[in-house]
Amino acid sequence: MKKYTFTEKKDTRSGFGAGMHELGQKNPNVVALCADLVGSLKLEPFIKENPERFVQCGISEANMISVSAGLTIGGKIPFATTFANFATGRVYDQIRQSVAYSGKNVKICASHAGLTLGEDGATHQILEDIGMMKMLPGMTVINPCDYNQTKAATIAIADYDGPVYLRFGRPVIPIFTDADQVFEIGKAWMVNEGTDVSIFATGHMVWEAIQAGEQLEAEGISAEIINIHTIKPLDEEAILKSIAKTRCAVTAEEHNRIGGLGDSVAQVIVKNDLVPQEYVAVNDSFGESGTPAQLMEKYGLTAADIVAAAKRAIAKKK
Amino acid sequence: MKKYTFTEKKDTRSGFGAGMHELGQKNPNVVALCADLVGSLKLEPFIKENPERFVQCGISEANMISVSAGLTIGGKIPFATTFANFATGRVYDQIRQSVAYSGKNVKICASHAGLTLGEDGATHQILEDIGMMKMLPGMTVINPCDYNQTKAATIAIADYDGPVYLRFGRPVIPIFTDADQVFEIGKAWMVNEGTDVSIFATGHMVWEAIQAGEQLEAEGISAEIINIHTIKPLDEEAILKSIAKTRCAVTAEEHNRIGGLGDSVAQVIVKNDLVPQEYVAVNDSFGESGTPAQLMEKYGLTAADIVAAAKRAIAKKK
Amino acid sequence: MHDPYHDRDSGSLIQLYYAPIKNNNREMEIEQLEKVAAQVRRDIVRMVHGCQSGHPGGSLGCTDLLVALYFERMKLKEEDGKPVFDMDGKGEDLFFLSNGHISPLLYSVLARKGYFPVPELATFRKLNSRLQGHPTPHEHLEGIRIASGSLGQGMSVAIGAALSKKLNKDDSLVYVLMGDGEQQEGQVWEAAMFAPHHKVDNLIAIIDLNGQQIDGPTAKVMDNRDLGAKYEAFGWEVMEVEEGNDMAAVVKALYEAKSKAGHAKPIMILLHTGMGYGVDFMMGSHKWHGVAPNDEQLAAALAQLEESMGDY
Amino acid sequence: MHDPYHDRDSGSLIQLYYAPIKNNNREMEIEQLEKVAAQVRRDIVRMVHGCQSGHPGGSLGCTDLLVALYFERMKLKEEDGKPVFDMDGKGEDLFFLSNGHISPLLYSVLARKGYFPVPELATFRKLNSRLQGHPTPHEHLEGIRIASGSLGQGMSVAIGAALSKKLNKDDSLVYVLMGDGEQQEGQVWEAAMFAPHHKVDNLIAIIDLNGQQIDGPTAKVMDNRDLGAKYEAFGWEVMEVEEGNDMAAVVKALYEAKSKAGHAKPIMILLHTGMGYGVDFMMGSHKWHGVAPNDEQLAAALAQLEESMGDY
Ligand SMILES: Cc1ncc(C[n+]2csc(CCOP(=O)(O)OP(=O)(O)O)c2C)c(N)n1
Ligand SMILES: Cc1ncc(C[n+]2csc(CCOP(=O)(O)OP(=O)(O)O)c2C)c(N)n1
Ligand SMILES: [Mg+2]
Ligand SMILES: [Mg+2]
Repeated sequence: MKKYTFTEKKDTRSGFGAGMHELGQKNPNVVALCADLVGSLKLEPFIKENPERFVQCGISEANMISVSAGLTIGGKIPFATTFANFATGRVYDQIRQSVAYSGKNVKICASHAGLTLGEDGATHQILEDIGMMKMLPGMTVINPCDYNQTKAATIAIADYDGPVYLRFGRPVIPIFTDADQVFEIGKAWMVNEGTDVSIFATGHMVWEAIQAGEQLEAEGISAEIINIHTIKPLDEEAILKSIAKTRCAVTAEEHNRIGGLGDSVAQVIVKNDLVPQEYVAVNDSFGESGTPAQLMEKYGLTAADIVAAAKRAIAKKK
Repeated sequence: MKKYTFTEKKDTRSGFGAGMHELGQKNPNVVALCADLVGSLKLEPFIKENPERFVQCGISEANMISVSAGLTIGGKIPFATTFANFATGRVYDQIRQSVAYSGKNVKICASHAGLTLGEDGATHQILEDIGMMKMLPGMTVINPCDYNQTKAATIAIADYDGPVYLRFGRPVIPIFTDADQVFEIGKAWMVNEGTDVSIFATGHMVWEAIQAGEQLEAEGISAEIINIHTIKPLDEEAILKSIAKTRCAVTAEEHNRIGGLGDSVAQVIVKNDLVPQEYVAVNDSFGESGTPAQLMEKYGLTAADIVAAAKRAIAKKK
Repeated sequence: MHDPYHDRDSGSLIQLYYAPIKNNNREMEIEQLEKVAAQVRRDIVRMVHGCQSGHPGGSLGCTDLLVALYFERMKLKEEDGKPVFDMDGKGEDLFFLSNGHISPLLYSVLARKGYFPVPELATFRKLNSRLQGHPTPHEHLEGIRIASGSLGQGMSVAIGAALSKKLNKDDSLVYVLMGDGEQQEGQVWEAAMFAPHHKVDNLIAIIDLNGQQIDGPTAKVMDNRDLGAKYEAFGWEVMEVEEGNDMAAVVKALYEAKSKAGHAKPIMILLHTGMGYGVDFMMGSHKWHGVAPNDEQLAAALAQLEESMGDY
Repeated sequence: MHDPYHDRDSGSLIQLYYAPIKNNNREMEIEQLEKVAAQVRRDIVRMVHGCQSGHPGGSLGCTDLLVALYFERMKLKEEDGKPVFDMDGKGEDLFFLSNGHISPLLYSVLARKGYFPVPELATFRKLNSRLQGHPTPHEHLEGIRIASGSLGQGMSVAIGAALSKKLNKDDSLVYVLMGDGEQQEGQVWEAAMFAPHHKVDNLIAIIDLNGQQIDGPTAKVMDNRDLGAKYEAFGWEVMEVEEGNDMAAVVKALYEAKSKAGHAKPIMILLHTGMGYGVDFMMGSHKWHGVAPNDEQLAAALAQLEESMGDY
């Protein structure tokens, strides 16, 4: 089993900001838009160097999405940014018509996804954004696992021609992937090979999964850990290959149990290869105020929850 | 096997209109709202008799949803009505905050769901509404199968205290359920018992499932057909009982394959009892203009598609 | 900035239009545009009749505007006298239809202008057609750059395209048409606030002020009152055109609007039209917002409209 | 309809307020309200300090308004001198907070008024608290009728509640507070169009005109210009109050607003406030929109605010 360590913790939104900074320098077509949340999205370095390529939209998210769609006409690559709730649920119809159905090269970049934005509470803690975005035909849905991967994904999506939803967050979390990684859209990343259970994790739950993997190893259980950073298109091949070996699955995500990665994997399973699956996700409830760590624990999103789920899954194997 | 016949075809939205008409007479707290689509929603009889309890909102769906939430304060039971696309994707954040999270007694009633609105095309043909609404904690999601059931559901939800999404449509389809039925929220309806395959259908796909059941019977295959009119809360017990017997499942819905009834059933399966499942649904694409019948055929939503899916599911049984 | 008298659009139906109101050629030119408009109106009623669905009312009302735009006003990329479509539309004027339900009008104008074969109009709203109920680039129909149909989004899209032009140092213009009922959508007012703030002065927006929407007169359904006062309060340069179905008045208004471009403000034309204009029994009522004529009604309608360019 | 001088609200802090400006009692009464406001401001800075998050700026700026509303102006259901909360709020005035981020203000006012125990303020934004980051009825906190936090929705909710009152023949009023940055949300303008059309004249809306939002001055981020002209163009009765942090001026304005109720138009008060008002180093800058003071800053802030009702 590979060991993962970290020296530093950072928020994934800062990885986005760093990626935008780099994109600003190397791709003259990249335009950033924001709805009165420049600081939260870490856009300052981009704006400082490219003031003419930043569009402040004020608190008008619907307009921002459709303006982005318009900007693609003429060859711009708009990155429309705000909190995940306002980047999806507030503007779903706009994304659907002006971006997805119109096939526009818009990157919807969403910070503060999930519970771990913390104290602001449930009105801001969207747990349904992955579900919404993955239902849109043609939409690519990416949820990277740490600062470095978020930065790499930000840069990668500028080169991909098509609508993308990129999700990241506010809490500081370990950086454990390579700084110089190349992000490959749609290709699951084998974090650790194993034989007893497949853990499919996304976002910062990948780190929790790694922790869980170590605990399981200590108990003599070999967990295969796969980072599903791209939820759509889903790397079904990687999933099927893994469960063919381990014969049971756990999915781990900071999202509602309904509609997220778990259901994407379940669909693959019931169609192709029947193995028991356990969900680590928020159990169909709204979140609440609290610190990220408190919320992860209260809502069952820790390494310990993954360990328990893995054992349940293994116990259900035929 | 029970035989179902019909003498008449009607659109389910007219069932809604009839239900509203009746509610207008018997429940003084019911208020109807609409966003410039009174005729499409069949609200004229209600409005004629209760003009003071109708609120025309114009083409302002977001405002309509939040006004509805406000109306509950003081004891009103608002029925907010428009096309399914504008009743969900256009106003998701409003529903989320002012209705679902606030726990308000608002009924969101959506016509023209799915492909079968026909000629207007993809911008209007929402195939993701069930997925969106079922991700909201506390939301009840109902998709009745014919005129009579829609009418009964409309009346039933007025007596239930909590947020409801009621989905119906434009095409005229056979009326095959009882005119005097009592609609029980959350209780799946056993349409036909069988032993070889479970067909879980919702909305007007139930009629297609019945047709499929007859064709299968002619080929010596016994299909159990269950009407999942309530997608949330899901009648997991009915599903588990059925698959325990048949050992394979088909789901049939006029919705994207991603995020709908199919994924709800898959989640039950992977967690509880592993049986192969086949999806009859739109294969992650937008719709297009055409007649309802043409679209049902092109997008694989006919009885024949269910028959084929059933056979595939049976072939996968261990 | 833009001088309306020195940026003649190449390849338009009429060779020159130097606009001094009493120019002798002018009346002839207007007459030709009117002929195009009559044919487009024929197309519209035939299209909605052909599939027994769609929206004739708004389409007929805005015909003069769209014909004036595409056949006279807009600078369009052409080769050998035929328009050439590419998505980016650099160096040419762009038009966006926000009230996508009046698609038959747009399709007819695009086909008659030469973007795609006129016979394709017969596929409108039918299975496997590129002429979807509401316009979409999803089916790669030449001339369409964005999907519309869900109301309220088009002005924002047009603003984005206008900003793109500014970034590209492209001084052509962006036009967008909206409905008056559509003004009830909040997103329209987000865009209305945005455009003056960002000095989007290469944008000419037009509202089809027909006073009608699906459930009845706009004043009854949801009165949006004096839209001119509203847009002025939001910081727009507002023009009101009383005769939106008089070709000469429309062309003149479009010249005037263009002369106002480049002066730090977006431009709004409130265009008074008659819903169903050109077909007597369809005129002035919301009843024909989205209803197709039957055979008899079609015949009655066609009898009022000159077949000037040959029916498809 | 409503006579502001003959509908005294029972159980308010001050027994009577017959408003002739020079009444001798008045200054004393205003002084008492100011004392409440000082305590509320103490609560606000202590709450955001306690959890090291939340929004002091807007909260401090709107303190005078909310104290005036809850302690003087609103007709509230009470028993034995204590407010009684029920969700339907029939027969009482209702208040909705659309800019939900200034929750510390609302929580403090509700607690100080007696809706729930003052010590519960210490749980603000902490795990398992009823005092969520943004107000919500989800946790059954007395005094909260709707969730807010996602901006732009509150005026629509208030309109719904006002319509409900009309249907119930309940002639009490509905108040709603919004931010000025929040005016950039399109839904606000849907509501702005709706209320005059439906003659929602039992609604008094207030905009916190502090000229600031997260990314800077509103005029720079997305200029929404003369909001008075906008609301007038939308059909509202508009009042502008220059001194939104002067308790006497606020109370007077609320009387005046109430006197305008029942005249077929919704009422809008543009309330000029200072973001961070009452704590010198927080005043007038967007920097304190959503930042918590550290220990030192807390001490400096508290030194400027009288502890008039006892800290929690
Ligand atoms: C967001 C949205 N809501 C509702 C509709 C349904 N709808 C289509 S056209 C229309 C009326 C539009 O009125 P107006 O803009 O005045 O156009 P006109 O009827 O004059 O052509 C409505 C409500 C829609 N297409 N999009
Ligand atoms: C729909 C939505 N978009 C964005 C935000 C994030 N946000 C919270 S407060 C705020 C600024 C609000 O400005 P204003 O209304 O002027 O309030 P003030 O800063 O003056 O308190 C923003 C953008 C939000 N809460 N809701
Ligand atoms: Mg109109
Ligand atoms: Mg402000």
